[in-house]
Amino acid sequence: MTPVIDLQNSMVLLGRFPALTDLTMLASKGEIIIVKGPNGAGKSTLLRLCAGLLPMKQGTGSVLGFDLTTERMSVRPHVGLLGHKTGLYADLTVEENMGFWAQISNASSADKRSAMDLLGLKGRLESVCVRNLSEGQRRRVSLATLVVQRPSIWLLDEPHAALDKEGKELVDSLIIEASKAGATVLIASHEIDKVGLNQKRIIEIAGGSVVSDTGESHGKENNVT
Amino acid sequence: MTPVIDLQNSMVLLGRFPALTDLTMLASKGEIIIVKGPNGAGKSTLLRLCAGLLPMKQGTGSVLGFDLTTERMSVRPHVGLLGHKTGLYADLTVEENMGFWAQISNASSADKRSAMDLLGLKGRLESVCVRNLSEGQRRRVSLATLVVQRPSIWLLDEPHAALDKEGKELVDSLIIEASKAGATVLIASHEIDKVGLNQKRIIEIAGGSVVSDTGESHGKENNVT
Amino acid sequence: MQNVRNPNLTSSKGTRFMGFLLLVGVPTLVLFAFFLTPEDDNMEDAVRLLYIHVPMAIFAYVAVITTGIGSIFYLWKKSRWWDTVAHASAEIGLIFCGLVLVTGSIWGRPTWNTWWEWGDVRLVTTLVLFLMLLGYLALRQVPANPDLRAKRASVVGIIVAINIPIVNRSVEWWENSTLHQQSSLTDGKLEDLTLFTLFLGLILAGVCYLWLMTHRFRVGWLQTEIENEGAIGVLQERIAEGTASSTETIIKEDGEGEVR
Amino acid sequence: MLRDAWLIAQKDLRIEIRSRIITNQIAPYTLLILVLFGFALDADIETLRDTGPGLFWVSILLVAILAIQRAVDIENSDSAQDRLLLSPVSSFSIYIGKTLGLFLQLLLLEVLMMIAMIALFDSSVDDFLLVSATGVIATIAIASTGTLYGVLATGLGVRETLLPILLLPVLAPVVIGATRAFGDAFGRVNADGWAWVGLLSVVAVLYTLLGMLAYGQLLEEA
Amino acid sequence: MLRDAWLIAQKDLRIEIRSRIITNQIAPYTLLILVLFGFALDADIETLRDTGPGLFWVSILLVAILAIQRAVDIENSDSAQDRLLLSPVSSFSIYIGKTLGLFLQLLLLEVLMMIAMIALFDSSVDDFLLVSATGVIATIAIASTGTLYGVLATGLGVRETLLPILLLPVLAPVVIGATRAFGDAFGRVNADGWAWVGLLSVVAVLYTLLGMLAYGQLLEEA
Ligand code: HEM
Ligand SMILES: Nc1ncnc2c1ncn2[C@@H]1O[C@H](COP(=O)(O)OP(=O)(O)OP(=O)(O)O)[C@@H](O)[C@H]1O
Ligand SMILES: Nc1ncnc2c1ncn2[C@@H]1O[C@H](COP(=O)(O)OP(=O)(O)OP(=O)(O)O)[C@@H](O)[C@H]1O
Ligand SMILES: [Mg+2]
Ligand SMILES: [Mg+2]
Repeated sequence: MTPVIDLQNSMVLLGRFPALTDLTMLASKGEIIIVKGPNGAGKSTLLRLCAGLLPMKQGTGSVLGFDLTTERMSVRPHVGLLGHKTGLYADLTVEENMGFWAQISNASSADKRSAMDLLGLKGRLESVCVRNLSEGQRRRVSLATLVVQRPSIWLLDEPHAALDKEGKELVDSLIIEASKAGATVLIASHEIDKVGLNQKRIIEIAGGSVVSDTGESHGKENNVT
Repeated sequence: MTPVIDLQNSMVLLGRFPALTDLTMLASKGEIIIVKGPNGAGKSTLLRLCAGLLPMKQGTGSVLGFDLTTERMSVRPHVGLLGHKTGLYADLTVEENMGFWAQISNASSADKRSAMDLLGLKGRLESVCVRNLSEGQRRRVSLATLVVQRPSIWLLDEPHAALDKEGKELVDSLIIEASKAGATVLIASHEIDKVGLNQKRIIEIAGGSVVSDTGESHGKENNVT
Repeated sequence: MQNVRNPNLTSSKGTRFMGFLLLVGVPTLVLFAFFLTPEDDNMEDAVRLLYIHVPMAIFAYVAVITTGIGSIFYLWKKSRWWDTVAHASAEIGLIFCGLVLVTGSIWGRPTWNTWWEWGDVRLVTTLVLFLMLLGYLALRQVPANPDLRAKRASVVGIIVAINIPIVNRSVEWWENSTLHQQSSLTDGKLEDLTLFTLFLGLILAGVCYLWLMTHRFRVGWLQTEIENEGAIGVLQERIAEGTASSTETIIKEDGEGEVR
Repeated sequence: MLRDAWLIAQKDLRIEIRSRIITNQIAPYTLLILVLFGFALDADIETLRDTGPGLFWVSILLVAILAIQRAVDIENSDSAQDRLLLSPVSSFSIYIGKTLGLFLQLLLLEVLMMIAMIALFDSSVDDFLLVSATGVIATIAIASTGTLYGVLATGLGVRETLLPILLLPVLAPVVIGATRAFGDAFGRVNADGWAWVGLLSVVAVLYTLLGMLAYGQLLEEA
Repeated sequence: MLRDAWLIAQKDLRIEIRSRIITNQIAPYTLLILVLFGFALDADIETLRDTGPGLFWVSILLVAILAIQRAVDIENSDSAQDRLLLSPVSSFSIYIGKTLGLFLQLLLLEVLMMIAMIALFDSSVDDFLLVSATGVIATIAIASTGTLYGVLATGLGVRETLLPILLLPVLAPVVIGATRAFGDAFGRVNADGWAWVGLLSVVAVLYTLLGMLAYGQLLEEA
């Protein structure tokens, strides 16, 4: 089986700055990988690279079998990215945002309902404009749109940020479920110890390349959960 | 001694929504208070109220002896607020942002330097536009402008968010130092267990009012650290 | 053009030769234009502007078309060479186009009794071209990611180049809304000497274009080169950031590197 | 594909309606521009009627720039655009959707402005069909180019000023053509309005095609 | 106090210079607006010269709206404004600083636009002092009102469109006055330019005072 994410000596420039210098990593189907590292190490950049949102300057890479240098566009529909920003329309209500993203992702309205219920977006919150939500509530809506999308690769940039305790646990269970369903999950986080996952692989990056990886061999053997 | 923050049955409306319903709390000089609660409980609203940025609809309150209904403007110069947003100028470099806020707060350029060093903003980062920083780096700059300001009340809205491990520890030590110097610190956070402070008071709010307070009596007796 | 041997200079044998040609050619042109050619029956001395106006116009076209071609090739091949060509050519195009406007206006004063005529299609389309070039160069000046900027500039560059046939054909398409000359070169109405001088002007404008182009290209190329050199330093610094963060793990990392 | 485009257009329109921008703000703005010109030109009614078509289209263009900026802002203020790129929607659909949303807004505005102009300047329409055709076709050209240039000028931190300087020269021919056609339709100029409409159609088709081709390229980068 | 104001103005100007907005974008934009009017009005040079002053001020007003939006954006895009409110700087200094920054930008623009107008429309200035006085005083009025209305229209999510509709009617008298004064200075109109300058001064002083008083109130709310 080919790995789901396969980066070889990737270099990515943001402006003129080499945010990733020489990064090599493999990820297989169903794997849960936590990416840690100091501020500015390149975690967010790595996730955006895997999403096909950034061009690779040097090196080779493929995601889901699509070449990152030539078929970047084809990767995109298969990944779900939760970034530092929420990607919601501030002037639309929670209900309307969810409706839009569900329709765009061809999800049924029952799926939409269940995602909203799961993330505690019911009752009065449905008709509040996203602009007026609290930080944590906004993150919840953002997560709900991701759940509706059912991507094959989940790229989560600090998914626990701004969430309350119950919310953080919810995210953990979401991740495990997604992985069980065969999705690969990449999590950039500073709260690794909080991520209550039993079986997890931790990649540490610094200065734009990998400095340690607890599951390197694991990844190579393509063990599938 | 009068309490630094004294809110009695405060009610705050955001739009038409009562974000704080009936909140009563006291805080004395040098105290460190952690405000926790579920998403949307009203933590950020409480901090903004204490900063004099929101009008109080009902109840009475005073901060540093200034009445919140009549002298809201006078409170403002004495508080430092780290919100969900960074309050920086995206088109200016780190150096320029720091320079501006230092001059505005009448801080010396040595103070500025030491704040920047403290938060790891040296070398190449100095001349990078804030727009291009990573999330954690931006938070660091925002914190540095706060350190330079030396307010008497620190209002920190999830100060640990987006920071790496070393950064989180740094924030804790900053808080302790500020408290030792006589400042009152209010921290809204979901990571209470991570806040490595020995002596801390935890106020839990939900639905816009206090549901529990470990230091209620403590606060009333006006113990000063 | 890619190999610039001495990075301190943007000149070479070729450019010095072109410079020499211009040094000799321009006085010759002045001699012919002002003294040897006759004045026009109804345009009098002003006709002498023909010898700059027309060559400038033609090579403004050439410059903008080069920008268009460079842009297309950049989008296709993603090569910095084409991007630099497109940029350099647009700058020269702007200068030439500006000169067309200026000489045209000066010429218009005695012949049409006005500096500018808003209803004239050729004048207006030329001005639009000038403004589009300004916009293109404004985009190129914006501080941003060079690749991103190059791509966007290319899209604009192509749209600017589409304008050329419109400027050129405008006099025929809207015959009755122009004061401006239709093509007179091809009708053979010009006297021999006038024609010769005009061709001399054309050749000189061509040399001038190539000359400026070579220099501007090399400057542009060196600029990116310098930036890239800076980038290598930044890269090393960045890699060091990683190695400094934890010395133990590096050893592990190196070990794994061999396995790969 | 067209369903996706319609979803996007619908969402944009809903946001605009939500903030009541068009009825409460853009419409008065267009009116204001007309009034302002009335003051500034200090002209008699005949001159105003003569210059009416020109003022109409210049004002529409200036308002269009505002509308384009808002359309881009909607996607960018919280990087919803990235989200869209990661959805199964094709860049073609995004382009059509954004253009459609803009087109409908501008068309509504034009109708309002036309009513205002007829009322204020006391103009009369000779050829109603010509006015409608010109309006629709010129608006297609403006909306399609606007959407393309909207993304082009975005993400550089200087959109507010870069957008107009890139866009206005490209749309100048459209303004000229539409002005002449309106001049004919209002019976103020002796021009062949339909010939100008023909020209406008060519431009509209050309710009729309170009937009479709280039939009994907630009989004790829983003 | 004035030091703080200058700090703020300096910061705004630095941001504008950083993005090379004025030289590379706003300046071409002013040129463009003039050209666009040239196209649209399709007028002979005499008419253009007559309407020149009016076009000048209408264009400046339109450009000013862009500049005001940017000035507000600078403070609001990452809620730097809250930060400013929590600093020891008085709202008075903030007001003066923002106004000063805007004033200097607009003044530069006017100079550029004046040059363009003289070149394009072939106008000639009879009374240079009158032109300068009118320019400076009208710009003070525009900048002071603009800064005030900038915050007024902010935080409602609809600034782009709300700002112009609030601002234009208030500045209409300024436009009229400045147009008449310019008309005199260019020798196109038989008006007493200096009387208009007097009127403009009254308006400028009034607006600035009002701004100083109201700005603090508005920020308090914010
Ligand atoms: C600002 C005013 C003017 C502008 C912008 C302008 C622009 C141009 C342009 C773009 C061309 C190149 C046309 C082509 O070959 O496709 C051209 C050619 C020419 N212009 Fe002008 N022009 C202006 C004024 C004048 C005046 C006042 C005259 C003389 C009465 C004049 C005479 C000519 C002639 C004779 C040619 C050569 C035409 C040919 O053989 O194709 N121009 N001008
Ligand atoms: N245009 C630029 N110029 C200079 N440096 C840049 C530029 N753009 C990005 N960078 C740098 O690239 C790095 C981006 O890192 P990235 O956002 O991936 O970090 P991260 O690991 O996600 O950090 P965080 O934990 O803070 O979110 C940062 O160090 C940033 O300073
Ligand atoms: N205009 C409005 N209409 C309705 N509800 C509103 C409005 N403005 C704010 N709210 C609600 O007020 C509350 C604001 O809470 P606040 O931002 O203080 O929460 P918080 O405790 O900081 O939450 P978090 O942990 O998510 O940051 C939220 O529940 C939000 O939905
Ligand atoms: Mg990050
Ligand atoms: Mg909050």
